[in-house]
Amino acid sequence: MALVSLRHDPLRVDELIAATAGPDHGGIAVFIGTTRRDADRTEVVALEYEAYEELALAELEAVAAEAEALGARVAISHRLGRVAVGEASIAIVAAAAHRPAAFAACRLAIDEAKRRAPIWKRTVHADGTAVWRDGVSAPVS
Amino acid sequence: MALVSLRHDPLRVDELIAATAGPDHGGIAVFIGTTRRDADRTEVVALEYEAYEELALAELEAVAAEAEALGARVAISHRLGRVAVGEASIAIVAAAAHRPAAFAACRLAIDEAKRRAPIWKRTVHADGTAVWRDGVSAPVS
Amino acid sequence: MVTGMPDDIDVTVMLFASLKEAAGTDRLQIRVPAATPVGAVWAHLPEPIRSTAPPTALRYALNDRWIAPGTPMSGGDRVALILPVSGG
Amino acid sequence: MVTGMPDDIDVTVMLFASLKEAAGTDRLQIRVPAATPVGAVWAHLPEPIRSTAPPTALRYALNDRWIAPGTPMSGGDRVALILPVSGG
Repeated sequence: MALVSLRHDPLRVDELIAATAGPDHGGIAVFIGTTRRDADRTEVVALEYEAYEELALAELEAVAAEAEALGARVAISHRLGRVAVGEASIAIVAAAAHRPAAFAACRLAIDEAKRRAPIWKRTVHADGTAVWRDGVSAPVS
Repeated sequence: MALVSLRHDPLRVDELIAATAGPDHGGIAVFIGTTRRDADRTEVVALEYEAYEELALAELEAVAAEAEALGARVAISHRLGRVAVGEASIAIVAAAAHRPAAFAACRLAIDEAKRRAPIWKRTVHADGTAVWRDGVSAPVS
Repeated sequence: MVTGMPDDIDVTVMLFASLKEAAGTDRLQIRVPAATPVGAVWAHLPEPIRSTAPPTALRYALNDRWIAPGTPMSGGDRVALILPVSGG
Repeated sequence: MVTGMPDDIDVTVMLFASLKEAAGTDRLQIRVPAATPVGAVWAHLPEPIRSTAPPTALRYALNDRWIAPGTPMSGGDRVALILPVSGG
């Protein structure tokens, strides 16, 4: 399995863990981002993700490489399309010899992936309205 | 599933994630500790874990409660008996509204679980020798 | 400069998120003078988008790479307009 | 004080890891004077363990709770000797 991927179906954390596994790893840190019910005014029922796929893959690969420079093996998978409340939109796995490097690489990867990858979401509300989070329709959060 | 458990069979990270899941969680941080081939002199083929089970459960429950005070839902599962290279000996899941709390709770839980839970391992080497890591036979690492 | 001149070039503009929605398409073909900078693309978008000010945080990619807005375009280029991202 | 006196008590000592291995068992029954402190258990372990110094980092649990070594024991108590841990 590729260490960086964009998927239109549910993320498979177990596959990411298997992809990063190795006998010299003693610690695996994982981050899973999920759709939160949230609700400023109306309840969120799903997020819908869209990517500039070519550049998003390149950017996530760059992020994974930067995280691996901290001493870990890193895999990143981002889901596109509709992601219902409770489902995962991003999964990051960082496997390292010891847990400090695993945690540091995982944290760097999620922070940078969110900051840099050209991927956008819109919040879909229970009342049927949908709002892009792209700084135009609504602030990025 | 109990949020804190000691198991003699392989850990199920998916069950821990399900046990902590909730619609108000946007981030799930996971740590998995695995047996590392290591090797000072002879290669490690497995770790064998033993617990003072009653107190270990109580201590892990206390650790989970402290981690939850950081704003997360926390599950901890520790495997006992033989854990081969690459297999998981401990799994911790911390689910929270946002990722900083999830990471902080996960990191606190693994650090404190390792420091406090009355659980011991011995390293089983490829040459058949085994050494307890309990400060008597060999330093704790 | 008038479109259709020999030194005009055709470029593709890629749109995402609310820009895509506002334009009703994810790709536009536009004809601009050769060497037009990437940052000048906004004025070639369809109405009513072009009448609004481009978002201050707008960034650009040229042929799948991040690029500075002053970079000149060549014929066949693909320019992407990148609004503030919200993945993860 | 001699064992078998009316104010002697029976307590269970729980052993783990290399202590269990050295003793050849995970539980010992010992008879000690009433109110003997938890920290005095080491001297009642079988040879050759009792002839070695107790590890400086040794901690104690009494009836499944952490306890200070000066705590006096009562009949039927379970005392656990806790070597430095290495779980995780």
